[in-house]
Amino acid sequence: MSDTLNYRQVIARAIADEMREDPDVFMIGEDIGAAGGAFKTAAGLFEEFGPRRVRDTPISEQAIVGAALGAAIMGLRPVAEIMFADFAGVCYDQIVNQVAKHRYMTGGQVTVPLTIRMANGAGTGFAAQHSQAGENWFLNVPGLKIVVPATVEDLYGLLRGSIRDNDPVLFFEHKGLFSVKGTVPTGDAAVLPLGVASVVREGSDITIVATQQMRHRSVEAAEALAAVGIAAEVIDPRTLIPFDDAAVARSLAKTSRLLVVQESPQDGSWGASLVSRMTTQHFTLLDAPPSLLSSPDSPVPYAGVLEDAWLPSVDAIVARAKELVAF
Amino acid sequence: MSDTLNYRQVIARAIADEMREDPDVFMIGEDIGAAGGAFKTAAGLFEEFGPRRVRDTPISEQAIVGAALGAAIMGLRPVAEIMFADFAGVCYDQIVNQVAKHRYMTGGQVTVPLTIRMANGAGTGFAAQHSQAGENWFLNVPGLKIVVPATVEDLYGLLRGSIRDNDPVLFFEHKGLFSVKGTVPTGDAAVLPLGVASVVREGSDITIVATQQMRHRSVEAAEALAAVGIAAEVIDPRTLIPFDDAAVARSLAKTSRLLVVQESPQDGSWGASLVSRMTTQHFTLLDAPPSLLSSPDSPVPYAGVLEDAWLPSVDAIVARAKELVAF
Amino acid sequence: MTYHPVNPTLADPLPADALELLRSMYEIRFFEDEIMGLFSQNLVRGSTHLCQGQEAVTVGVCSALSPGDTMTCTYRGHGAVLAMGAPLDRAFGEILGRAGGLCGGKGGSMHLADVSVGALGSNAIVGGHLPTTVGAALAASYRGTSEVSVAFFGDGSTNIGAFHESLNLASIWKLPAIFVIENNQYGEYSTLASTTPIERLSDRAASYGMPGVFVDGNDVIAMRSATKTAVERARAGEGPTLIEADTYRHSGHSRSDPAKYRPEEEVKSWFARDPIVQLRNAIEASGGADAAAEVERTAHTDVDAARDLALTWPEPELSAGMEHIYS
Amino acid sequence: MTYHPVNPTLADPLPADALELLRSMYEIRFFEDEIMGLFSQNLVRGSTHLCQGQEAVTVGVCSALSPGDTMTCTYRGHGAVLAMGAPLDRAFGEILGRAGGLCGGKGGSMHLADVSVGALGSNAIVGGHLPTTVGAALAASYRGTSEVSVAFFGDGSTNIGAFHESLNLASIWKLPAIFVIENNQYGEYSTLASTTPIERLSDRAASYGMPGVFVDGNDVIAMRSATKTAVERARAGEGPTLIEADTYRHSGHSRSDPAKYRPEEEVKSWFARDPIVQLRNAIEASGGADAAAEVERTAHTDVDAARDLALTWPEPELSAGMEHIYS
Ligand SMILES: Cc1ncc(C[n+]2csc(CCOP(=O)(O)OP(=O)(O)O)c2C)c(N)n1
Ligand SMILES: Cc1ncc(C[n+]2csc(CCOP(=O)(O)OP(=O)(O)O)c2C)c(N)n1
Ligand SMILES: [Mg+2]
Ligand SMILES: [Mg+2]
Repeated sequence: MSDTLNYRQVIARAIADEMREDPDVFMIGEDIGAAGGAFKTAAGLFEEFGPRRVRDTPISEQAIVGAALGAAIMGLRPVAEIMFADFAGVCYDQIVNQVAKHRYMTGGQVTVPLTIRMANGAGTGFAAQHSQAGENWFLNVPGLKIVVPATVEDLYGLLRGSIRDNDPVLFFEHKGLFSVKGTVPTGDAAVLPLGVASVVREGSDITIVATQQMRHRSVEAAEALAAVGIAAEVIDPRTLIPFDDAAVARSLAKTSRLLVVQESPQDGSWGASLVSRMTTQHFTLLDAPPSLLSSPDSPVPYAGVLEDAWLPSVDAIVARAKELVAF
Repeated sequence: MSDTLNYRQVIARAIADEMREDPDVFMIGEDIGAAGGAFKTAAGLFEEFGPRRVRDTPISEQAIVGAALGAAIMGLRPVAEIMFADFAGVCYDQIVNQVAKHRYMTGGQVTVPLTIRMANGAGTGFAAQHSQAGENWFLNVPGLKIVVPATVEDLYGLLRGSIRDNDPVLFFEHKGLFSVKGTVPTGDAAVLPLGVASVVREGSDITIVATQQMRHRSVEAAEALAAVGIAAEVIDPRTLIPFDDAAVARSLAKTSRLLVVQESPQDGSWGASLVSRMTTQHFTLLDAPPSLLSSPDSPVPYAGVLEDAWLPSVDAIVARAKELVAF
Repeated sequence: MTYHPVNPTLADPLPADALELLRSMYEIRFFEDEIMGLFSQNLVRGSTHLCQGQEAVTVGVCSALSPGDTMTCTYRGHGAVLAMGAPLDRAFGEILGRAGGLCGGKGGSMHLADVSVGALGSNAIVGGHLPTTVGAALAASYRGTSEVSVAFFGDGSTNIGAFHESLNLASIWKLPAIFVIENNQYGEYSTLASTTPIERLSDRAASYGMPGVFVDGNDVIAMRSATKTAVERARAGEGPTLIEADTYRHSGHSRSDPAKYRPEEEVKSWFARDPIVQLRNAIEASGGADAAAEVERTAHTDVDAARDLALTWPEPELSAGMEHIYS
Repeated sequence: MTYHPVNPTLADPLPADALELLRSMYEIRFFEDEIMGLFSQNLVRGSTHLCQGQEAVTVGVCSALSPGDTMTCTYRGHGAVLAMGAPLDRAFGEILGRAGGLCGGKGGSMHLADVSVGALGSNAIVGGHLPTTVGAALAASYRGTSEVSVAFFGDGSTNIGAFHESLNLASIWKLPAIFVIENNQYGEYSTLASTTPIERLSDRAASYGMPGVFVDGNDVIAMRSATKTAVERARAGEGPTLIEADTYRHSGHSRSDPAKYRPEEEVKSWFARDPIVQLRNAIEASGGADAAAEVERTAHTDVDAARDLALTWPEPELSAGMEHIYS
């Protein structure tokens, strides 16, 4: 049995399925109750589970994340919502200094089964403080897991997998993908483990690694490349920590060309980190320089022409891939 | 005329020299007044400049950084102190969403001549919440400059250069280097521009890039390597944003081997970013895989044996360099 | 501190510039009508947050300020920025993402700024700008000049950490800051009572040893009068004031919110107290009917003309995306 | 809310377990004497923050708790963790960085935790643990069980954002949390008056609609009594309480602070009110002189034995550094 839903809708579906199975799972966040969330990603949950399990908070992200941490330590499985990933800035200490380290600092006395969901990314005209690729703020902080689903199936399976995970998971839902549709199988089989990449499209000429919005653009680019005889393999890592390096290395063994596409500046990004890992650990697999197609080093601008230019386009991916294959 | 001072002492010297020259420069932070700062890095400033220009604050880093931002917009040149870099977590929003973006979001209506100083790094037994390499939290945020001095001369010159800079500068003072000594030339000639690497030691067999504590260990390693006939060039970029890529590329043209040494995990680090930039832009310069010698993916542990093992050692640098040269 | 009756009010003889206040409120009202229109034509990106119904707050407060005084506000900031004197056409231009916009199209609806009139920036992070206003006030205090700085923010924003830190710092340093709560009774969709365990937000002033004033926010004269008292106090070096303006937003939180969650009776009673209608009635009662009608008419014409002009402006050049990141 | 006299106090007949309280305070006092000794032998790393002089606060509060109740505290947390019942030897072991330490040597002095007795964690970020206590209280409320959670923190910590957010959230949800300010009159080196514009910190409770109680923090019976009232309230579902304990730290902020900034008279008067001496006097006055002397003696012996035992424990295996990051 399966349903067709969009990316936005499947969020509530995944949470509801976990909440039905496990009474320790609850939600905490701003306007997630009767309002169903700023993006309606919690629609229906309040009606089904009530105010005890779907908890509307004041505007106080430090308290939200920290309360979720305290509850997780005590054995519950909170699903906290930070409305936009950018707002992780106001609770950054709680995430990196408290949530990420509590287990370690106590020498393993506790586990922290906590999921923090955030709306991510650019492309929707929300400007510099509501459009960032939040995943890159947390890469250097051991203790966190980071999930970046691009499809309905992955979102469903990974969100359930994250809630079941006994470690803190930062779960990024891309605002630009809310209307992407997909088919949701019901049942536990759909639950996905963290740390397994998805080979979205096979190919032998070049390996393109991309997440979320850029994964979709990369698939489009791969189609265009196919038309000119270039077989691109598109890999979506789906989780950044842990990262399925082996999947990329396997692909490079075939293609020997690496193109990473991301919607953020280069420095401190997951893409740069991947390029670094692949070149330090799999240098001899590469027959051409690795390539990292990124956004320019600027905040996200508001105007449509500027924001469009800020995001790597399908054309830019195609062009970069051609260059690389021609190297 | 010059003085011998240590790294800890030269901080106050640099600030005092700027404060004497420019009445718009002032300090804001916790316990920096009569107490002279938690590390005594502000010793003497309160006595010379008084409470108007050396401003003790409540424990409220968001207000400290934000007030510095507001004052900078109004044309002053605040030098804010965040006691430990780790505490940047509690004011991360102010740094990344406000300070870094204010100029951009207003379309250039203001400049933000603001310096934020923080004590950085591991090795002194302060454990997980007081030992992080804070620079890696900010790499993905355009609008900030990042300075990581390793010596007395660099600290002096770059701190003055940062205060004079019209953009926001995050200035990291490494706790492990407080007792390092050096000679401070007085006068404007000592002021250093941001974005120029220092070639600490020349060599033709391998390029070692390292900052702060790891720069000193790398120099020690280079000496050991010299004894076995390996000529290592040691480069200290001194600023991470802007980064003097050209200096590294110049060196690679000689050595064709890159070893980056850093005291943090790999993902999201400046070292991984450098490896990525060098391999994507200067691939053909490399005759061996680039190498990134980092700390393991864990928080900083307290126990001495564990923290020592967490930090890349001189021996580890030597061993890695030998491997690389033998490739 | 509870209810502080503030005089004069609309019940008293009108001030000489009553028509100016009316004009300013009409401009904001019509400006936002047009923004809604442009939104539905897909000419505005992201989201937009109207302040219709709250015009008396910003117009009343800003009419008590002098040249050189500054102001920060939220994403719901069209009114505040216009009340400071930003030109209508460039405000339209910004929201339309045009090169001639206040911020060159890089800010958009949530980031209007016109530093030339003291509008230092609109912030999209709840509470994020309060520290900036503290800093602007600090600059005046530091220089010994007399400018005050006002921060506007919502009722929901009084629960976030930056509010607490900002008021505390401003008070301990007796800075010339004025904190104005636009209490429109709701956060995004949450009632005040559901997020805040006290009724009178101005009572929170007691925690910071500053006066807290509760004012009818739909009475422009009362708002101005309360602000004048706060301004005098600020300029006299006696420190900040917290003003709670009791008001209501006419529409939903943002363009995507039909605001169905509000009881019909409540909406009705607030619409009956429309701040513009109230001032206009008072003006008409004192014989100014014709003049008021003329003000309404010209405000309408001016807004339309400004909109039309802005619509002729080009989009930004692509190169603008990389300008104003650094100085 | 101002001074709330709390009964019974030391002036009244002593409770049956007075000797237990005395013993607990002596253990903390002697424990920290030993820590200082170990520090000067270079056996303790980083810094350490003694709570000597403040023992009545933690012992009084924790003696009012029941099994299952939880507690979070600061880097000045030796007393709180021991008062909850953590074993002396493993506390020594942790600060010595030994494998047998409470946290396996990974936490150190600033991060003592013994979750088995409800000591959820000591935090080195000012204010960082208040949200955790909110979460632990939330867990009880969620499950409908009766545990309360206490957070200890300093006077200076009442100015940071996390304090505000935590008290607000705990109050709006009527959570069984107790917030205990250990007002020892100073931040690091700053007096309360220099950072905080009000005199009675417990007055801040009014901002959150919760009771604020001001208690003689050197009177262990008064502390227990005030806590009992708060515990009853919490277990009855009536919500949190803010308790301000008036106390004094006998030494400087940390081992590097000789605390020269304190007026001699002030130090003298507080030492005259040493909480241990006061309780002992009361016990002696009621005929318990011998028993008290015996308690002192055995506390001393036990502390010494625990220290000696911990000193025999090995340092952690290097592999431990990579354990407990994830589950
Ligand atoms: C730190 C942060 N958290 C959450 C949001 C999302 N958000 C935007 S507006 C808003 C409600 C704000 O309510 P209030 O302060 O009353 O202002 P109003 O919108 O009513 O003017 C929220 C939660 C945000 N922008 N920033
Ligand atoms: C967010 C943050 N800012 C600053 C510090 C540095 N710091 C450690 S203790 C301290 C003073 C705290 O004073 P108080 O809250 O009164 O506690 P006390 O040390 O007196 O027990 C400061 C500023 C910190 N640890 N965390
Ligand atoms: Mg509101
Ligand atoms: Mg204190």
